[in-house]
Amino acid sequence: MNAYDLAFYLLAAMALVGAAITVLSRRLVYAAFSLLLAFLGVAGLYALLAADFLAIAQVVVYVGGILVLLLFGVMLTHRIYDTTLKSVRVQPLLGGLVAAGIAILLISVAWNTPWNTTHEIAAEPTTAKIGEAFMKHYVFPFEFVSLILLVALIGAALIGRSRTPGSGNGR
Amino acid sequence: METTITTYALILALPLVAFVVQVFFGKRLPRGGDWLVIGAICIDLLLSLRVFFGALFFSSFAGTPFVWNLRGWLGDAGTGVLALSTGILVDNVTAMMLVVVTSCSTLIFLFSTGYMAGHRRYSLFFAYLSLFAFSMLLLVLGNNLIALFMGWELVGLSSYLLIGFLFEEPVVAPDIVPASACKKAFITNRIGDTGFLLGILTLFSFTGKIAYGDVFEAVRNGAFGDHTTLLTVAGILLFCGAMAKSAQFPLHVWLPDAMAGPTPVSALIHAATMVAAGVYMVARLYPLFTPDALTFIAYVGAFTALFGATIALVMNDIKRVLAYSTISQLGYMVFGLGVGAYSAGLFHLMTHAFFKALLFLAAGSVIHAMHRAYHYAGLEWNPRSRENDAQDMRNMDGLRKAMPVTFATTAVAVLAISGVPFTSGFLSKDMILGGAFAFGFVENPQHFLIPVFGFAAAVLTAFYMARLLIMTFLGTNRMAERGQEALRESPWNMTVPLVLLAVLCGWFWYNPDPTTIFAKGWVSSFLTPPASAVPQTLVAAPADAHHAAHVAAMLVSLSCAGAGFFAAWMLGRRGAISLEHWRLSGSRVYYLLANKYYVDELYNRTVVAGMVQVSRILGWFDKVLVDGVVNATGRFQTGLSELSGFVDRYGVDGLVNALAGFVRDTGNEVRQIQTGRIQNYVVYATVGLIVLIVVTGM
Amino acid sequence: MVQLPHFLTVSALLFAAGVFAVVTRRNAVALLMGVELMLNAANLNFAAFSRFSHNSLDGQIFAMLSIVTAAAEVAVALAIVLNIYRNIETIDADQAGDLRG
Amino acid sequence: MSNILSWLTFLPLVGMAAILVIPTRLRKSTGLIRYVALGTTLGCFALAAWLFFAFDRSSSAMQFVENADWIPYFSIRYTLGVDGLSILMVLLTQIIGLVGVIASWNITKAVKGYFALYLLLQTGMTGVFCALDFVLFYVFWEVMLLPMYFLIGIWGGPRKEYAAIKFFLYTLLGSVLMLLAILALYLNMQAPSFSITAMADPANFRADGWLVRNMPTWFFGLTPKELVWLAFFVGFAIKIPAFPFHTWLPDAHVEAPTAISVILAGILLKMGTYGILRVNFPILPAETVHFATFIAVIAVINIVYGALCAMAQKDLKSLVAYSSISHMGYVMLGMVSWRNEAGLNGAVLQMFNHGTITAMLFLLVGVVYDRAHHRRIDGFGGLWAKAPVFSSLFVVASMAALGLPGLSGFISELLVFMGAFASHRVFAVIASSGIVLGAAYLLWTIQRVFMGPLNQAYAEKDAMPEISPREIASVVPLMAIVIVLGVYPAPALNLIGPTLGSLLQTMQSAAGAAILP
Repeated sequence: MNAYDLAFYLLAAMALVGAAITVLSRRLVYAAFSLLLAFLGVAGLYALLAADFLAIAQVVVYVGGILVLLLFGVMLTHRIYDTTLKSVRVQPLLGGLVAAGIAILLISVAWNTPWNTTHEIAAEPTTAKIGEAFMKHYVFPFEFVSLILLVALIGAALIGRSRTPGSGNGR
Repeated sequence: METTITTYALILALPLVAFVVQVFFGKRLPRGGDWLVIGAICIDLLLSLRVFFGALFFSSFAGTPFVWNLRGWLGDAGTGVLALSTGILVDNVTAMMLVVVTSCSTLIFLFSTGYMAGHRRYSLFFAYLSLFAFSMLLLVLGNNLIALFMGWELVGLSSYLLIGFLFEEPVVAPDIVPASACKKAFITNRIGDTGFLLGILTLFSFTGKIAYGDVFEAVRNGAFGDHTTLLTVAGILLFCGAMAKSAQFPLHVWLPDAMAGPTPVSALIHAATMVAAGVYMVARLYPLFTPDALTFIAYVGAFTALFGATIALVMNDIKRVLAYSTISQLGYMVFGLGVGAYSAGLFHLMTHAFFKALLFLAAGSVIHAMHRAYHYAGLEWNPRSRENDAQDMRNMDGLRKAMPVTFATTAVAVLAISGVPFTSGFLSKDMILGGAFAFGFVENPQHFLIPVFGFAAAVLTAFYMARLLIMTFLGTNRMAERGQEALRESPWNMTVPLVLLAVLCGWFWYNPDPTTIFAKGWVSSFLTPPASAVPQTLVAAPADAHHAAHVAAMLVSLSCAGAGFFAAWMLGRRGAISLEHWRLSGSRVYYLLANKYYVDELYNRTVVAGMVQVSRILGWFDKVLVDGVVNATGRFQTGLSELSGFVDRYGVDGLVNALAGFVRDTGNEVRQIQTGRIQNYVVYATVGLIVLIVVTGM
Repeated sequence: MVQLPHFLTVSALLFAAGVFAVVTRRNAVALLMGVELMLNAANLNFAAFSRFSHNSLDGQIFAMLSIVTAAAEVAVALAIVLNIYRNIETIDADQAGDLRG
Repeated sequence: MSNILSWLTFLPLVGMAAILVIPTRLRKSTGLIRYVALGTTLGCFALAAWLFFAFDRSSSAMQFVENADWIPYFSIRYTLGVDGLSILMVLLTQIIGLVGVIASWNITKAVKGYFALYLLLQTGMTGVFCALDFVLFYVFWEVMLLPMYFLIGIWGGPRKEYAAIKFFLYTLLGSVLMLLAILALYLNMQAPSFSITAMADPANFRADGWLVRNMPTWFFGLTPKELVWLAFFVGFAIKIPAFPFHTWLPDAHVEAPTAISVILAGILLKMGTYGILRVNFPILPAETVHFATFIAVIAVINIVYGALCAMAQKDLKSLVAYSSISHMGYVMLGMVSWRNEAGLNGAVLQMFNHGTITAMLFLLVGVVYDRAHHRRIDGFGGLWAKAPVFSSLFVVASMAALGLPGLSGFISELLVFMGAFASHRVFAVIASSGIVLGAAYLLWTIQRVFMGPLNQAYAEKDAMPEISPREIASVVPLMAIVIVLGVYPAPALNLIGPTLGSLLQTMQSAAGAAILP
């Protein structure tokens, strides 16, 4: 077991524990913070996979953006004095079975498939290459997704806008 | 003196326009628009007089009548039925009729302004009168059978409307209900008209023509060939129309009831003009009548003359007496034509129009006065008794002092109708009786009954007319003091027509020689009988035969009139002129006459009741049997369908239902899955995915 | 030696956790968290395949795009959730049935 | 205006579509719907007026013909056209349609549906009179049937369901027979065609077909042609309605709303006689001659029996309904009188005149019903004093119905008699009793309803209000036509003359020596 493996297991455990708490915790705030843990673990795994830019992006976007957003969502939709802030679980047995089924299936696929893998190409910084790819080969998806992001942000702002009685004819 | 179509178009149009204006605007016009109607008819009278004098003095129609055709009336087709045209024909007969109609109308319209004053449908009354004048003129002026028939039915309509004018009154005289009297008149006339129409159709089917001249021509040229019997039948069918319109037995029943109309109407329509239309029609179609048909006509006329006179003997209602008198006089005209005294019949039409109109108007004047008196005295008429009945002669007596003009003019008319020398009636009646005398006693002794009936009727006429005069005007009035105060002469617009009509009852208008021995007057040369179109006509009575019979007939008829007057005078002297003692004696003859020979009862029990009964039975038949069959068929089919429905429901449908039930139950089970919760769907999708992968992976 | 299947296993477990959350949670925000977990699992797969096969960058690029899309999705979804909450005072996904046919 | 007939036929359909898109929630939508219907019928009326003036009166041929493929596989064509036989009916349809809308103004129940169905009905009626292809004819015939069913069944009186079903079943039976007959003709054509005009030419039939060979069949020994003739005749006779198929009529009339009664009597009945003249006469002339006496007998029964039944009626509407039966008898009597032109011309003119006159009577009965809410003849009395204008109109309409000269009914009845007396003398004489009976039941009705002392039920001031201007407006156009044609019938007779002349020649040559003297 080398350092790489150790790092993997640690990071994998971090992500999976975070995910498990997110899923199982009945308190939303706990779930949100453990989700942070899971995201950070995944970011670490990205780093292990020589995807340095991706790892940074994961941290910045997910941890910095999405998670904060989710936390806002939690806080805004529950009153402060609502001490429970609990999320009720339904049909846990069925869900567990389904999740287990999916996990078993995917894991068996992962282990039983003869992956056509190449070995140990040296890791090198990817940022510049990714930038180049976005600007050249993937320029259209890049622009497209940025547009989507823009539209989604405007849309979200519009939907989420608080309507005061004076601001229109709304109900 | 040439006349143009403009004259006749004007004559026809004026009353029509007056009618239309009256109907729509009458109420809004000053005086209810009576001046409009009277003005129209006055102009008509002037135009008619011009036509008449042109014919009389300048012989404008000698040989060639005025004919005008309206082409393209039915259509523009060149041949066949649709090429038939209508039009106007004017000859001496027409000219005379025009004058009679318009002059009577003018005077009676004038009289109506007094008689109908204050009635709430005053303007409508004049509208109807104007409609009548138009229809009557159309009848007279038409040049073909269809136009004659149209005018014929239209006068029937105006008669209907005017008889029913007082429709809201439950009863206007004993037993007379306006609402049913007008219906009776129309339907009775319709029966006659149907015969008339069939006669027209017979003529048309043989000749293919409708214009008088064309029809005569075709018949003369043998359109009927050997079917002379059919020609006779056609004549009798045509005469059916005259029987109804001129109230000849057995279709006379409507005329006495027609007295339900206001008295001027009775005078104009049911005495002077319309009822004479039948006579006019017989005269107009004279060439078509075969000897057999004419004999039939003569018998009907003679019988009616006597029949009407006998009933008139015992009537107490003044208008009823005059109504039966009219029936009787019309009988005179008809049998005059029947026996070949063509000009005499038409002459009597004219003189009768004036003196009968006068009698009716005088009666109207009397009734008017009586009404006013009763009203003033606060006496009400109870329809169930004769007490306070303004039309009952037994309540009158001695009106001559209060109503001198009415009395004097009535006396003139009574003399005229009885055939007393120096009156118009003497001249015309004498001519008819002379013709009948020659026909029945000289030429055809087997038909002796015709003159016998005629002379008998003359006796009775003199009697009942004298009775009318005595009961109404002579003696002393027995009305209550208060009523007597109110009894007075009618206003000028009612008396002037009386006087004018009385003047027209003089002899001098018709013949300067009151005896007709030395001069025959203009009538016999003006109204010469047309040449017969019938193949073998009855040998026309030679003029001298008529003339030979003339003096004898005159003597007989004079003694007849004298006998009648004498009898009336005798009874009057004994105070028995009201015939009350006869009634009280319970004589069967009296009751037979007073009940008008029970003809009405006979019709009501047989024809009317029969028709109503048949219609009830057929109505029941239709509802129960014909419709019943339909409904039974329907019910049978409903049963069939129910049977098949049963099989369907429990046989065929059972299977289907079982299947459907299975599907439904399964569906109910499966339905549980559809929760609408998205998470369940995720589960299903995932499970499905797993199963799919596992299965394909294996 | 950590190889591709190890990464895939982690990804599978993350995904299963995400599915479990999506299936069992009633709270809309928690649901969203599950969805994010599933997305992360997918991104992890992208990165892993990218690393172990010819070291091409395509997988990473896809993952990038996916992250951005997820960001957009979360933004919109949260806005909707907020709106629902404002209107019906709950974010229980079962209760928001107004649009159910 | 080459498509005038299509316009005329389908304009009501356009109006119907317009009515259907008017939302009922709209304020004043009822008024809008009414005015759309009125506008549509007015438009039809204007087109009809144009047609009247543009029609060539000297020709006996089909005019304004439109001919197009419709279903080429079965040789079904879209053929429209009018000749002297149908022009009067087309005009009548537009007039009655217009009048009916005015009379429907007081409908308040489901106004939208009512007028939509009403306009659909008008399309069907106009189409029947214009169609020259049997399939088209049949389609229009059925199109007319359905709205009628609903109009009686929904807007009718107390027994509306019974009446509507009865009407529907009767007419359906008729149309089924008609369809069979149409197919029989079609299957025997040399070149497949449903054209009514083509079928009038015997050369177009297959010489070896069973129809032309015409051997007696097992069915009472009747030949195929006679069977086809009878099938058509029964189909049409139900519509006339001829005795004994008439019992749907009084029920339908009594239950139907006023305007629908008007259409029923004014137009639908004419389709029966129109069909016989259009189909039976030119296509099967020899059989028509064979059955002429039979028709005449039915005609006389209709006249006398209808009149006597009318006298027994206690309900004003059923009285008018039975009088329709009686008057349609004149049409049948006239159309089998071939000695001269009068019979056929009289028959077609009588169809038109009866349409206007009976429509008038039904309108006026509707007026009195609206006020009194009953129609019992004995339940009135003395109304003349209360409502003089209304009463005068009713009397004029009655006079027209009983054939008073000066009004149009007289001319047509006279022509019928002029024809019938020459051809069927005995029947004409029996039928002439209808003149007296007609006067009897109508005058008796007038006496009981309008004359005599005022019925105390209506003595109050506003118990029997005078006829309203709208109601007058619905009656007056018809009355004007009745009076004008009564005084001067040439405008109508000129339209129909040439066509009927050639039809008469067909019949005379078919009848041969049997009919000519």
